[in-house]
Amino acid sequence: MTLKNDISWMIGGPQGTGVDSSATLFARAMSVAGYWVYGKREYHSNIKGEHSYFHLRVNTEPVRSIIDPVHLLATFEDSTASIHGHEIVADGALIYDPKVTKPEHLEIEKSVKLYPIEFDAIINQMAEETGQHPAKLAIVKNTIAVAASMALLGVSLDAMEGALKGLFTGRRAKLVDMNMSAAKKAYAAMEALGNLESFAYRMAAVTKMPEKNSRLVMNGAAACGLGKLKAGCRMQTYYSITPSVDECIFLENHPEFGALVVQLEDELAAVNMVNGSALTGMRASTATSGPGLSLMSEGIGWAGINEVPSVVFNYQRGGPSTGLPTRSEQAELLFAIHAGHGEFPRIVMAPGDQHECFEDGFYSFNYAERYQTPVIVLVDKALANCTQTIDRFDEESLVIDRGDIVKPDFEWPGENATPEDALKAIAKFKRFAEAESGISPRVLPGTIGKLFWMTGDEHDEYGHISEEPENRIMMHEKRFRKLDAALKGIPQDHQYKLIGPETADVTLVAWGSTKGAIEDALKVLEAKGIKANFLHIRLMHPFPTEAVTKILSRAKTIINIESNFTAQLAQLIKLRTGIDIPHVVLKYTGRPVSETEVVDAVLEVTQKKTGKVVLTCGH
Amino acid sequence: MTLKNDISWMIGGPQGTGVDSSATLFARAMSVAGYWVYGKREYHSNIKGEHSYFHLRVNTEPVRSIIDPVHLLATFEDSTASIHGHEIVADGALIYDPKVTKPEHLEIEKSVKLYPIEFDAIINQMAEETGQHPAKLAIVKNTIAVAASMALLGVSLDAMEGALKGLFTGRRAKLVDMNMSAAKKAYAAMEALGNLESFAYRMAAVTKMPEKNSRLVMNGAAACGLGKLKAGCRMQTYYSITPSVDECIFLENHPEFGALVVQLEDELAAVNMVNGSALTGMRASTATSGPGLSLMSEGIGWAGINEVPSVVFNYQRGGPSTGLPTRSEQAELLFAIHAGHGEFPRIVMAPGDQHECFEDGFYSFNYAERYQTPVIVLVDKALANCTQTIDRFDEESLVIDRGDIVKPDFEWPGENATPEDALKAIAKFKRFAEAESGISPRVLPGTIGKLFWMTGDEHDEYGHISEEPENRIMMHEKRFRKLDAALKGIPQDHQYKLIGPETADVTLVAWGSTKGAIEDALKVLEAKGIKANFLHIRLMHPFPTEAVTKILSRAKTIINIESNFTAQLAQLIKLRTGIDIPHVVLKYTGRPVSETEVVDAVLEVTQKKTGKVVLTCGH
Amino acid sequence: MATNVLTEKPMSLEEASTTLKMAPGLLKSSQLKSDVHPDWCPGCGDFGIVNAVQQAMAGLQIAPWETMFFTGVGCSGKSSHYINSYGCHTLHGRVLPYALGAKLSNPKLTVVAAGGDGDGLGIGMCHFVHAGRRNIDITYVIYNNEVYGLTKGQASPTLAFKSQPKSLPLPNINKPVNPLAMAIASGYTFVARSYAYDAKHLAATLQAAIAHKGMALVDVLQPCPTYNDIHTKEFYSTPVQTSSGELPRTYKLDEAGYDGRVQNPFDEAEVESKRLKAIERAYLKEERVGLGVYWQIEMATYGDLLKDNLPLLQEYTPINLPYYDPKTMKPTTDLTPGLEEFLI
Amino acid sequence: MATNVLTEKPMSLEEASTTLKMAPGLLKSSQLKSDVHPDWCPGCGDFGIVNAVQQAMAGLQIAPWETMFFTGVGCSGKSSHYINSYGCHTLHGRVLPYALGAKLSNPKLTVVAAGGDGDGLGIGMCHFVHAGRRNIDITYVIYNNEVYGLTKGQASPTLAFKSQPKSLPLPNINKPVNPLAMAIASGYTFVARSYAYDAKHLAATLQAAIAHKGMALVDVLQPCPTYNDIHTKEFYSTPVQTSSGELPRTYKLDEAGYDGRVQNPFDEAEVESKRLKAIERAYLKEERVGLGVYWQIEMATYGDLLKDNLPLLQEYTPINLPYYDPKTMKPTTDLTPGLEEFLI
Ligand SMILES: Cc1ncc(C[n+]2csc(CCOP(=O)(O)OP(=O)(O)O)c2C)c(N)n1
Ligand SMILES: Cc1ncc(C[n+]2csc(CCOP(=O)(O)OP(=O)(O)O)c2C)c(N)n1
Ligand code: SF4
Ligand code: SF4
Ligand SMILES: [Mg+2]
Ligand SMILES: [Mg+2]
Repeated sequence: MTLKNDISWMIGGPQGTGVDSSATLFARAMSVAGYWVYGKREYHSNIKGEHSYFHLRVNTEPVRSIIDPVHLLATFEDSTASIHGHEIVADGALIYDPKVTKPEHLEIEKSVKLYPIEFDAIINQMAEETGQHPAKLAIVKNTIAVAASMALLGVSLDAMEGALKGLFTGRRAKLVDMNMSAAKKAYAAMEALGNLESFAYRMAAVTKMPEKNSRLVMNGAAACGLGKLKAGCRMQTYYSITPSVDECIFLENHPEFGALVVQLEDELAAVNMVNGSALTGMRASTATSGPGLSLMSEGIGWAGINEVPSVVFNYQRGGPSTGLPTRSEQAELLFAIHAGHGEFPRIVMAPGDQHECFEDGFYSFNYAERYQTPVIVLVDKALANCTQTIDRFDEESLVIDRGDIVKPDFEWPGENATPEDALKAIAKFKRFAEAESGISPRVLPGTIGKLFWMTGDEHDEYGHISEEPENRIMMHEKRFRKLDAALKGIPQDHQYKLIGPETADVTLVAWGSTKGAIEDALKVLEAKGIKANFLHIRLMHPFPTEAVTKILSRAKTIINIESNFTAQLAQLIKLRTGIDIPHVVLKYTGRPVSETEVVDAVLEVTQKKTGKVVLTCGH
Repeated sequence: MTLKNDISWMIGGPQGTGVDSSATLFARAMSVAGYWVYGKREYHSNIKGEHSYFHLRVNTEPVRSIIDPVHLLATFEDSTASIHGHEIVADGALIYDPKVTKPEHLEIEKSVKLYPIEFDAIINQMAEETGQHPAKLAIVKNTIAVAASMALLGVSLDAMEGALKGLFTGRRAKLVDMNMSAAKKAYAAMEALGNLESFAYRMAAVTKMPEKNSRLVMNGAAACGLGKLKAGCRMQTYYSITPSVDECIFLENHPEFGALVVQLEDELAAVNMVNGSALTGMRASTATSGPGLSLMSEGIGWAGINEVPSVVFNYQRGGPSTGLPTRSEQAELLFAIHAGHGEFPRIVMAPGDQHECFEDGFYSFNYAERYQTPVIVLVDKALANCTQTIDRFDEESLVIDRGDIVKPDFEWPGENATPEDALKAIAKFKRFAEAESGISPRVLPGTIGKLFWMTGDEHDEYGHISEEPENRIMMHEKRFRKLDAALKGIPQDHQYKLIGPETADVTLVAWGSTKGAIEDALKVLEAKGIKANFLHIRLMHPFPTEAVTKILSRAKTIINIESNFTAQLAQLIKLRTGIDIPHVVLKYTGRPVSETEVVDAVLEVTQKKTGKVVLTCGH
Repeated sequence: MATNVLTEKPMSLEEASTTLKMAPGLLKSSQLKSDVHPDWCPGCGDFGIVNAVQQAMAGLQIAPWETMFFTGVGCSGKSSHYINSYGCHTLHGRVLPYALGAKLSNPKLTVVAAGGDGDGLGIGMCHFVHAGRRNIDITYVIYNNEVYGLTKGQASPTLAFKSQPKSLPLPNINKPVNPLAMAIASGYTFVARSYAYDAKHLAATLQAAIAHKGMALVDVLQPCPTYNDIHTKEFYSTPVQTSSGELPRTYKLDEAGYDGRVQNPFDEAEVESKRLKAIERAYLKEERVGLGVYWQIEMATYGDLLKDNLPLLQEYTPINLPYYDPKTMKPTTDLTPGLEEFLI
Repeated sequence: MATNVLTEKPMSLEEASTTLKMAPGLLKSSQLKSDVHPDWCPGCGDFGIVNAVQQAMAGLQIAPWETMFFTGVGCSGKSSHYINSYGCHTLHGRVLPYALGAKLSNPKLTVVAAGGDGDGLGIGMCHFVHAGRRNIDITYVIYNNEVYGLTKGQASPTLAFKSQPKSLPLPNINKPVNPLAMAIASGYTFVARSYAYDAKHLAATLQAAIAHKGMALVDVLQPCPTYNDIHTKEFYSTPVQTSSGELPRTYKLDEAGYDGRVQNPFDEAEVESKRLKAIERAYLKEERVGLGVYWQIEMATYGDLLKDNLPLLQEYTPINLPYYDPKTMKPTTDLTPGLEEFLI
């Protein structure tokens, strides 16, 4: 059998039985072995009991998405094989516990190889060796399934040890040995089954072993959180909601940065406290998901009219309403652009992968402060909860931009202060002064001699309420000019990226988390003789209309791909550029788009000129 | 002097001094005299003291908007003449109190006629006659200003008496005499000034006196309220906010209909209580304005996924945030269409005048129940607070449509019920059954033998939570099909109207309350040799794409007119039809668009091909 | 005489306002289980609560098709799907506006609202307090587990100061709210506490709450074995050492001689002293946990009061107010009183 | 040693946490009036309140440029524009999240929040209660006029049951909330009541509230001559017939022998009995109106507690936490502790 560079692995089980940890262990172990991993996590809105699974892909080169077929399904209980068995490809494999799973009852391909592992036997043996009660050892089932998988894939257990050492530190370091013992037994049990070499999906070794500590096995939520920390965000408010809460939990787990992570009574408090914090000069943000964004609409508008640099991360999940709370969707693009009554400028960004999560975590604050306007960053569950091996973040090139902040002109003289000093100290300042760029110099409360006011009402240059028509026109226009400034000032690669050749037969267009699947699909398409390139848009508002128009005008067949029902990006493109994209590929099951689906959809469109392809893969 | 068919009258004064009542009296008196009136009200976000004014137009034929020039400015205190004096046209007139206003200090046209009225003298005389204290009589100043105006316009005081009798009924009937006494003295005082006939803007009599009680002097808020009452809306929740609160106050003032008008703790309670009420089968609605709509986004989405016929009236005011709370704007079109996270069907309607307010008040419930989906009706402050003489509403043609409601199959047998009956009585029902039209038969809780469930989560046909991809696809598509059904089922004249000739040189496009000014302007433009027609769009979502495309495709010069900054209707048209309207006329001072402005803007566009005209008239 | 909107038959105001009571024994509590399998964690107190709700419904023999169970969002929020009555799983924090809107509209429905402590006392606190100001005849059940279960165990508003259950990375630095004191201060007319695993007491308490005419709160102590390792089932079943020896953790207020029921609601002195006693009891710092009725008073409901302001309601319930002719579908509302002020 | 973010000079934690006190007499209260003309109705109690705020500020001689006055939306909401300090007119019902966010971020600011009874106790009730759970060092002033002034006189949550001021078409059928009892129950550490036209008492009360370290509530009875014709200035100045003869409507709690201040916050018995007394006093049904401090207790503030959870705050205030080099603008945060778990 030739060794493979790319395999697809899945593990599943009831929520709360360690599916997650198994996947993390597998991902880290394979990464330690030098591979690159991408994994997606699927779970119900439930704490314990409902079926959940992790679908991972391992490659000798970087990968960013899953493929639908499963080469190796690892199970440690009965439900997963019956739910996912049919997804195993011909010549694929199933690892299972013969005590609970009867392959003859499963709906699987004939050619699938069966690897029974006596989980209980291994655990009992460990119990005997250690004197521990077998029930206490049940948690190593995950490790057994992972180790057995590694044996079958032909990857040495050394990598497992490295991974375990990374996972279990401090008080938990003693778990390394216990798990290694289980892993070794599982590995041996697999080898005892014999003929593993005949398995069709054994992994080739990586050609170049990456340097130690040069990479991360990372999820999107933590990548956003790290970007925020690097940016100096030290005030994160939240009201817990899936999946945004993962970012907050990550931040709460790191009190050493001194960041206040304040759990509040609701999302109204969360967004308005961010406004109250950001107006003092703190870099402040909140993270929420759909329902929370709805509740935050009003507060975001206040930041807009008061030119306060509040940052809101919205992790999209399946909607509408409570919807599919633990599934993914990209259905809040048009809402984010229009959220809040009345009209005000805002910046809407959407990272497409974990590096962009980190960057947007960082740059959202620069842009918020530079343009003195709220920034909404649209992440989604797929990106937040995926696991990926990536290169370390580039921290060197980062520069903080606090925008135009006015320093005090003088200091309080202290005890010798005269009444004149006092008067000077309470002089007022035109915080909202007319400005060609739309950006008025900003004063932070606490500054001597520059008093100003804020109000959600239309206001004059000092911030006092004004209903005068002339002032209204001036202020409204001034604020909106900031969008022009932003479009000029935000670097091109933060606005969009054209991936692949300059000219192509097919141009794929997308935003946010579908980036990975499409990027991966480009290579497959190329191999299939389709010359495609990919426009990934990242700055959703203000919209890079000119650039997008230019790129799409010269495109031949344009295909828009996104995870929603109403093709929101296609709508936005039509609205901004007038270009009516003739082919849309949509998915609204709450499950992320795979490389396989992108390839198939592009083939369908190019062959049949289909106007709308609806994707349905994934349980 | 030739008599005029159309004059423009203004009265002003500090908030709380009776400007409103003066204007109502004048409007009613002129209407009693057979004229047609349109008036707009301007006031600050303030209870007492800030300047407010009412600008009215009187015509021998129906009018729907104001013109900017003022022919007659009536004042009873000092501020109004100095603020508005310059708006009086050449040969216009100023009525004033010489004790407080010195015309020589005013910035007015030389040719303006000055009519000093000794308000105090009249009041003192009344005090003598009645023995009342002059301070108690100060309130008749309004009546004096109105009566003096009528004298100058050449309209008999009989109309005033009729108007007063309409205004003061019951306990307050005795006020009629007091006010008539003041009116007569004012009328006499004006006549004593002599030569009133020489005034350039005396009114011609109406040619055909309309039948008594055939017309209404009405505002938009009450028109909406009356429509709701006729529809059977008996549950109106609210959290008070300008200007929507006027509708609620109107309803509260009419307990005789039995409608529950429930003032709640916030807009979250308001919208969700409407959902809770509407799901039982009540016709329930709420009224709010901008900030309230932001807070209601989440609740509207719940109604969307649960197919509950909740009706939300949103009275737009100047935004963003608290904005210009007592001024008008049309800046929540795109927000209303996209409000709420995730995707769900909704109907968005926008009445253009008071008849349409009444109709939408009525039909919004029919559409909500027929399509089982939330309906948002976008009114605005201009429409809510304008005063207009209109024909009585057509109540005869109205028919209630409750949609597809399932009746119980059997009755509870009472005392003889068996356990089998009990089981039948708790049988469950597929409330959300798959349906080609998207509309599943609806059960009202309380129905025997048809239990179902509701949830904001994606759900199965019984309403139980389901995260299954196939079910999701079915439900999401089913719900969205209702939009197609609505577009087919809502009659054309509730979708849009093409006013004026089928073909024209200029096609004006607008939505909502600018309708009146544009309709009025058509005639003026015609007189100026410009053949224009007017597409007024009323169903904003789902959008009548086909019809609009057809009309606009054959249009020559298209001009889009609206009261906002970002040309939201033009955006929507581009998004839906691909047509990029080359000329936009925008106003964002919070003051409504006048006939004069429309005429001038159209002239400017036709002459100079201006891409964007920004309107600024009105204090 | 109102007309039943569904059957179009005439019905008295009494009929239109009261849920049908079935003959005793016609429905067993087991039949009030829906066919949806609860997906709570093993050992979750929520099982006990839903069981008790079903028992209370069966005990009262209220018609399930005239009963509507509303829930907020959280683990607790799923309860409505497990009960065989009309069920409505609303939005996080908004269960009360839904429940109150339904009850006001159709008083014939027996309305029970339920939800988590985060749902009701966190994000829902504004409605919690204001619901007390309107004595609408519903029952509100709070699943008090001191955590946000469904979002993985963050502190709920009832979690004690400085407490750190296993799901928290750092100790809680917020002071807890006291749901009983809050409810009494807000005007609830029935305020009780029970415990998820005291099946008998809980069912009886719920039955009393549903039977009570007015806004009733039942605060149910609910172990969450997954995230709250402090107030576990074991905690509640561990006896307490007291001066009078070892006693069970929970005790019944009435057995302890406490009676929170106002005898004469028109006796202001009694009302005020009982209210204060109830608040004192709610704040009582003791190792044992008192279950039972902390406060109850009979007062006019919001529905009663509405009749003074809206005379038509003396004849019809809101949902039965006639507004169209079911034969012709023509609206029947005569707008004259509303048009008068505008007519010319 | 923190650095002043504005001047980039080093400052101690003490300096970074306390508003500068100026030399006595440097600023007169008249200089704390901004040049915006208040547009309240003649005779509105709001004039008195803003005056008293200015007097309290002058009395304390806190630096106006280190003071921020936050308001909600309503007639009362305009107050921030009339005061010469940093001013922030927030959203209806949301003044507390703003004020708390600012104070948590920059403890050097003296933060006062103010707003209407509708703003704070209606739409803002959720924040009102939860603010009590975190003892953050700000002062919250409620303008209690029993109506929604700016939207034309609808009932506010403090309007009495069955009351019908001239602005209401029908009597109020909601029971009122008691702001004092609510605040005490929610955990506020200073709870007082004053009256808009008792300039001296109000200024002194505000001064005490601002000086108090922790979450302070001042409920100010505020006549609204335009809409509330029941509790007018005349009402408050009309003497009351009592058994001890004719007495002024308002009286001072301390003169009546009531002391709501907890002497020893660690004495649980004292705390509980004082708390109960305070609630009792808050509910007291009497014709006279008691002004003064109902309840006060000194406790660790949220800021203090945060230091246990976030050790860096023992050295820096949040806004002074260093995260970049002002010369190069390079971020200085070392992400290592956050990256560790992901490194391969
Ligand atoms: C507006 C909104 N914010 C946040 C959430 C996320 N959310 C779901 S359940 C929950 C809390 C659950 O806690 P609790 O109400 O105590 O119920 P429990 O799960 O403990 O029964 C939250 C915050 C949501 N669904 N909606
Ligand atoms: C979200 C929202 N809802 C409603 C309003 C309208 N509104 C403005 S002021 C006000 C109430 C004012 O009453 P109160 O808070 O008591 O202040 P007062 O005017 O009496 O000082 C309301 C409801 C608003 N601005 N925002
Ligand atoms: S997390 Fe807690 S509350 Fe939720 S189901 Fe599990 S045990 Fe019950
Ligand atoms: S309405 Fe009342 S509260 Fe508002 S300014 Fe006038 S008197 Fe004051
Ligand atoms: Mg809970
Ligand atoms: Mg008020």
